[in-house]
Amino acid sequence: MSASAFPPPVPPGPQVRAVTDEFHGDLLEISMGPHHPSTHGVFRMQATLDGETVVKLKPVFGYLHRNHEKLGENTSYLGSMPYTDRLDYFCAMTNNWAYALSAEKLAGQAVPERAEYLRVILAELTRLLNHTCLAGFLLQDTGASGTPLMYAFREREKILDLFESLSGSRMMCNFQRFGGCRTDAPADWLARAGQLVDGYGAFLDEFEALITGNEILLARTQGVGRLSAALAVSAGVTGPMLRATGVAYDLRKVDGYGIYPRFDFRVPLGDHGDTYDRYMIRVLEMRESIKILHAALREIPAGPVMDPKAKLRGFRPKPGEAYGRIEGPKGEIGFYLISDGGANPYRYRVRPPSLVNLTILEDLCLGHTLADTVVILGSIDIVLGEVDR
Amino acid sequence: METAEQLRDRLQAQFPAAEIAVVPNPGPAAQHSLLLGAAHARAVALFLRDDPALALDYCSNVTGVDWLQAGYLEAVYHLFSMARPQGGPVVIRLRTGNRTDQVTLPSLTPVWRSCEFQEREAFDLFGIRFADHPDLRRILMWDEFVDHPMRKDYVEPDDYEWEPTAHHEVLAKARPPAPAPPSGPPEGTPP
Amino acid sequence: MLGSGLLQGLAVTAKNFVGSFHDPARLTTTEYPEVRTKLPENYRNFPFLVSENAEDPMGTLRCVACQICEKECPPQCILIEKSKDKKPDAAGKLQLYPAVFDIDISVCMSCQICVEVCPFDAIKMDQVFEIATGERFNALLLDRHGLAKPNSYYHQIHPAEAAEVDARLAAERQAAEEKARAAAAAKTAAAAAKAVAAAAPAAPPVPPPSAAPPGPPNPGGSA
Amino acid sequence: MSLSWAAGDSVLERAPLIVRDALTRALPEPWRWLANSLLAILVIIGLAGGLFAGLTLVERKLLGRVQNRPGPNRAGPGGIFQPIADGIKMLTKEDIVPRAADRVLHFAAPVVLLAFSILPFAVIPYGRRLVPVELDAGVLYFFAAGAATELAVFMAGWAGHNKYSLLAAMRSLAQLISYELPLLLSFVPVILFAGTLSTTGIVAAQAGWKWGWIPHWHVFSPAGFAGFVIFMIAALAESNRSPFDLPEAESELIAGHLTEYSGFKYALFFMAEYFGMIALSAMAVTLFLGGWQAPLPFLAVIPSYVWFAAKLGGLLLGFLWIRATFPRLRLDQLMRFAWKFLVPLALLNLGTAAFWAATFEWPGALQLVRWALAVGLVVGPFVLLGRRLGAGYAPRTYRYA
Repeated sequence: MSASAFPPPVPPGPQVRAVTDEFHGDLLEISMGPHHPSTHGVFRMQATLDGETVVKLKPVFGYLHRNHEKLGENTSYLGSMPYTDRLDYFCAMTNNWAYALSAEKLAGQAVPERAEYLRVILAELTRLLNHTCLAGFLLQDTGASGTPLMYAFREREKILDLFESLSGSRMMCNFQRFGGCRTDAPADWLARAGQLVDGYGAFLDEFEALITGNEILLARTQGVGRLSAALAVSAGVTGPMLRATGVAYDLRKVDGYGIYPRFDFRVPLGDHGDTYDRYMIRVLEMRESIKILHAALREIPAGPVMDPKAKLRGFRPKPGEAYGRIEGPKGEIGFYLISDGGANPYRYRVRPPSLVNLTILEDLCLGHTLADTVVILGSIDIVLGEVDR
Repeated sequence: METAEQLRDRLQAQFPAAEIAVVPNPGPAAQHSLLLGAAHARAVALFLRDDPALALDYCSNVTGVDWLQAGYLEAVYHLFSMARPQGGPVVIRLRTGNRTDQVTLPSLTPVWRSCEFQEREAFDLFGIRFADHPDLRRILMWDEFVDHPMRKDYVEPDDYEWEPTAHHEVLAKARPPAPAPPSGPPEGTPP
Repeated sequence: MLGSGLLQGLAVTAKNFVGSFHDPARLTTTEYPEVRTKLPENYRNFPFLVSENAEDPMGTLRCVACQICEKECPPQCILIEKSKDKKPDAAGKLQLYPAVFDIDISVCMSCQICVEVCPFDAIKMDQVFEIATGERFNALLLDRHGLAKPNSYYHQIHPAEAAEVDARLAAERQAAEEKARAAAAAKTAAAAAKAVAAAAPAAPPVPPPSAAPPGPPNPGGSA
Repeated sequence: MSLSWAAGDSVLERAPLIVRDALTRALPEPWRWLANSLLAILVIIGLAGGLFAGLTLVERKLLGRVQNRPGPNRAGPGGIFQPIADGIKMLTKEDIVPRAADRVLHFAAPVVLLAFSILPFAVIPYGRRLVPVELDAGVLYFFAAGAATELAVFMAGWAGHNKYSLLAAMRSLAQLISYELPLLLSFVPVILFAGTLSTTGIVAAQAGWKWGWIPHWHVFSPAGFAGFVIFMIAALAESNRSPFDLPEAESELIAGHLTEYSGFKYALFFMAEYFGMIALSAMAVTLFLGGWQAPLPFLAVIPSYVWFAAKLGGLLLGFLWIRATFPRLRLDQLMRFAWKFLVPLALLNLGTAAFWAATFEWPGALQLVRWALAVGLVVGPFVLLGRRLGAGYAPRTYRYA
């Protein structure tokens, strides 16, 4: 992308503020959450309504806060790995990878070829899983009586079964290690994964037939929660949300971490930055993920999955620091590690895409109705385990 | 992408009065960082964002670090460019005077909106005060909480379960040989 | 035309409704208590301690109370106290054993790190998941009696892995045995040479090597 | 119940009346009338209640099947006792009244709602001789009684003193009043064709078959078909069913006006919602689908009430099918849909109906012209208004970096 095509940075701050006057009567303050069916967890939005129009909305966090970073500093490098599963519990595999990548950067640890392929396969499966579920949740938020969500969960179940037979656990995979993966795939695992990937396109077709052309969905999502590219960049929004605004920034292309440069895939871009674009970008990304998965499953070489020099216990990187990041399904998931040469990291920081993407929640919701708030929040795709850490 | 030294020299030429130093990173990652003096940090940050060669329009990660031995807190910003997406992070660090009363740093939220919640988090967990932050409140801990739990010298409460609610009575009933409830609130919670 | 998307959606739901009567891919529920899916071999939930012999689980625990898992456990749910005395292990070597080995499975997060770091293959992941209990304080704190399960059980739930572990252990034991035998042989040879060289009749006899006779080789488990 | 049976009716056709007469024969004449009426009320409440119970089960089963799961199947064989289990659960639940609630309204709302939602059943002709109350303006009575439920929904929303409930109450008032209009306009063509407001008269007007196999149901005329579709859409909205379930939009307003209700009061709301849905479907059958008339002459041996039940069941399944598929509209879109689409269409449909009625006598080939014109009058506005309504909303194509 050329620099000239890029919008200039905008001053921060919500762009629209509805003004109310005496004529419109009292404003209604309403606390959506922490117990609310569609806040996707224990999240609270302190909203002020004029009729049903949102004039102010402050997100309130911390109901799920367990000081993940302090836990990380009080346990060994290896000991933090299972905790990363619990950040964004939909995307344990990518969280694992982001953490392993950062630690490998910190220690200068190499990763064998087969493990890189496995990581790509797992990350793309996670992307399928996350985006499928997100589509289901988003449609649930628009009021579809569970049907899209159940179809999404039907497919998610198949991916979770794969994860379970590989890592032993469906969601808390704890699979990546510094210098490779914990175990090699079981004998028929790659074939099963191939079967799943082969069938996924058909599922997406059916899912789209169910809902993508639905006039009610179009009316509910198009033009709702419009995000400008400039604001998205300034607010550090990443992932499908950013690309829905038309900014081509996909870490798989930009950083080319792992072995992503070997794969041929495209990055879909939206032009409107509204909820519909955010939904569609995810659907299109899934189709690209299927391409990557096909290639990766075809080309995966034999060999060890763990670097022989890697040590499981006693991982003590030399003093220094590293910031590693990957393109998680929700955006840039990064880990910032500072080592003082000890067995525990001196500083262990998670850069949570969900939290940073929420920065613009108020900007998106202002001027929209309460019903749209729910849909906009759904389209941001947050997991509170990661927001609150 | 310029090296940290080149960048330091260029910035120094642009802002002769500013204190800018390179903090080397001895580890294999070799992500060296720039230490900025608090006085000129906002101007330097604006320059970094708007300089066409750098175009660091994207502030990815903001966090605090507590250097207990050295006796100061640090705010670390990881900058990338979406307009010119290549190269690793440009890391800038701001240091407070000490860990007790001189903990104010300039907020970079006016430069990068993405700092809004992350600076709030650094304030909440490390106690770094960001001047000119639009909404500097606690974000993860509750408003009445008094300490900063990510500091290295933070003392954990001895009983996380203890809450001054009716829940406690239920808990006591559920456990027949109930241990005596704590006589006062644990450290860190308000009375 | 307005409504075509709606009709398309209705067609999809109708297809799924009809499909649920004849297509197993469209009726995916497994009705759990009656029907059980086969757990994948890698499935894990809580750890157990491997004992060589089902009749004497406490006497044949592989665990030597080295406390590595206790140190590495991220949520710190393991408590180990070393024994005061030693017992011979499967290879016949005298080892410590855990006098106390508690795992609080209400704290355990099933991460499997204890299994990975154990150098003795003494702790493995179980697959029993129906452990709900009405007593939340003590019933979830498992001691070594509750944790011990025989090697044959390990073979049952993780056949491939267990076979590999057994082969490795057997090889190690054999190597240790051979080494001990060689050492003993060398020692006796050296002693004999010494005795011959010194030819001193008053020299005390060399004590037998400390390695006890090898225990019953039982790599395949007790059952 | 109306009259006695005619001579031509089969025994099966007369069965309900025979049973009734057998039960009340012993009573003296003035009492017999009262007993007959009470019996009719009991039967209607029993049948409606049973249908409600069955419908909840069918709905859950159907939703389950659509969503690739078996649905409730634990209570009894295939889950058939699930409604009973639900009823017991609802009855044994604690009835919570919030401290800040208006206790009188909080109690009255479900009762009023249920009472008004039962009233419309009085004028539905369930079979050839089965009309509980023979009113000359039965249709007017039906909609007047049905409209009173709006009051109860607003009462429920207000009584809880809950912000979500209040929002839901405002939503439901706006929605119900807006959709009254297309609902009422949509069946005016039927009144025009039948020339009567009596429900039995309307059914009678749909008797007979053209060429021996096309029934004279109103839905088989262009204006009648348009009216039927508009009626069904408005009926969805009137009975708070998806995709118009805004008052209890669970993803936005928790449970809307039901947020502060629990236990049996909650169940009463549910019952009233289903009664409304059943009553509106029954009315749609009466107005557009020939009531209890058989679709083909030789099928008339099957008793009329069976045909009525079959048609009613079909429409109810349609309600469920729609619920299983569609997302929910937003309030402003709902309003726009009513006022800018349904109301103009319904008004234009009056013209089409007038044309259709006036040209009834056109001979032979002109009948084709009549059909073409009438269909054009229905489809043209639909396409044009639909285009305006959907302006700005379209599937998009995406570019790649």
